[in-house]
Amino acid sequence: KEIMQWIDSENSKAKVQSSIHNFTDMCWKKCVTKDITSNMLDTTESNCMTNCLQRFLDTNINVVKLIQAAQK
Amino acid sequence: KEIMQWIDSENSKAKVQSSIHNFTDMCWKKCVTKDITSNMLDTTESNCMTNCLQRFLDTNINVVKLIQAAQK
Amino acid sequence: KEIMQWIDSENSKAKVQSSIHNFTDMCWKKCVTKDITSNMLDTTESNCMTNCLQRFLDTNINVVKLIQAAQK
Amino acid sequence: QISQELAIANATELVQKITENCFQNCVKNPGSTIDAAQKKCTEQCFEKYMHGWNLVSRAYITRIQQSKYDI
Amino acid sequence: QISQELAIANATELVQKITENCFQNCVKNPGSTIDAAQKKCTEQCFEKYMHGWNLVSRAYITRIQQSKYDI
Amino acid sequence: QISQELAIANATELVQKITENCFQNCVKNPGSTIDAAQKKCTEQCFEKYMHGWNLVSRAYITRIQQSKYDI
Repeated sequence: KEIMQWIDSENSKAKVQSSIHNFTDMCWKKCVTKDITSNMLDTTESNCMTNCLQRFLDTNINVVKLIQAAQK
Repeated sequence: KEIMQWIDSENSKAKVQSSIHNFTDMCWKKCVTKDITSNMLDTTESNCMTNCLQRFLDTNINVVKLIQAAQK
Repeated sequence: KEIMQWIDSENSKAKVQSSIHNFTDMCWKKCVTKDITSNMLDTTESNCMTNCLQRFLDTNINVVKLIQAAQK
Repeated sequence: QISQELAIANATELVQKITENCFQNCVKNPGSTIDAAQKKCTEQCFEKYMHGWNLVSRAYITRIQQSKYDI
Repeated sequence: QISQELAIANATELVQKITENCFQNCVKNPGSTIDAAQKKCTEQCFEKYMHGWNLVSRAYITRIQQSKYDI
Repeated sequence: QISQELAIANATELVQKITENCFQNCVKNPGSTIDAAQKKCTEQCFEKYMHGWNLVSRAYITRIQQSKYDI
């Protein structure tokens, strides 16, 4: 039983990591559109990255609610 | 033997579903390019979605024929 | 033991093939941007395809070095 | 049980594609909240995408059945 | 038998990539049929893509062999 | 051992995403070598991407923990 829990927890870690890669990739493409001239995100880019992630997750929650409502 | 047939049929259902998701995604990106102001596809968009699917499948058939001809 | 080596070699063949498909797809999108009017790549396109592959692999090596340096 | 997993996989995939596409269509400049216009757009986009998905599903299944064509 | 599956997987993947790319290159506004120009474009695109795939294959395999570089 | 595989998978995925994105950002017209400007751009892009990845990681994990929200 303990080993199953441990496998579950490894699996969900892998899912979280994989989501982080996909979100970073998507938000990078949305937010970093200028030529790169610095090794840091500037304020606009960095706000954009954070807002992109948060609003994507908000949109995901909204879509889940809409599909649940549609299935009734 | 029956169980194998049933697994095959479940597998091909999964493949069809997955293809439908990919086709819808691809044709949506091709056909829905204006700002969204309605909850329905308009006539142009809806024709585009259907034609996009059908012509994609035509192209797929053509490519299969071309590769078969090239392998001879 | 021999069978394991053979499986390994089949696996790495599959990886190489899959990489070739991804590289061709990426470099095609980068290099073939004009309307298609010939069945051959012209000189510009063909140089671009080769350079795209080689510079992508160079970039990959650089990124691996940078991540290894960052982990120290 | 596999059929049920298939249905869940299908719903999960649909949620993911709708989220990705409607986020791109409706939230072009992500700010500190989803505003009313973006929320309305997402709702319309959701129904519109479902409409497109239904069109594609029916057309594809009809075509498979007619031609035994298998991609 | 695995080698054979590998060959089939390879051909399937090639068909899929060519279909996707040549559909985007040649059928920009999908209508009620594939017209003669789109068909010709697809045939040229097919050969052109195979040409590119051959270039990339040879260059990549040469590079792996020279440097034992493994991506 | 699984945890270690996870760490390796994570680093591999990160290398792949950084390579793809920084190649697109920094090597717009691939020539016969990576020139000095492209190399510098790649180094800056690498650190910048890591910065973005850290931002997203922290924000996502915080959000999961706060809301038990699971995508």
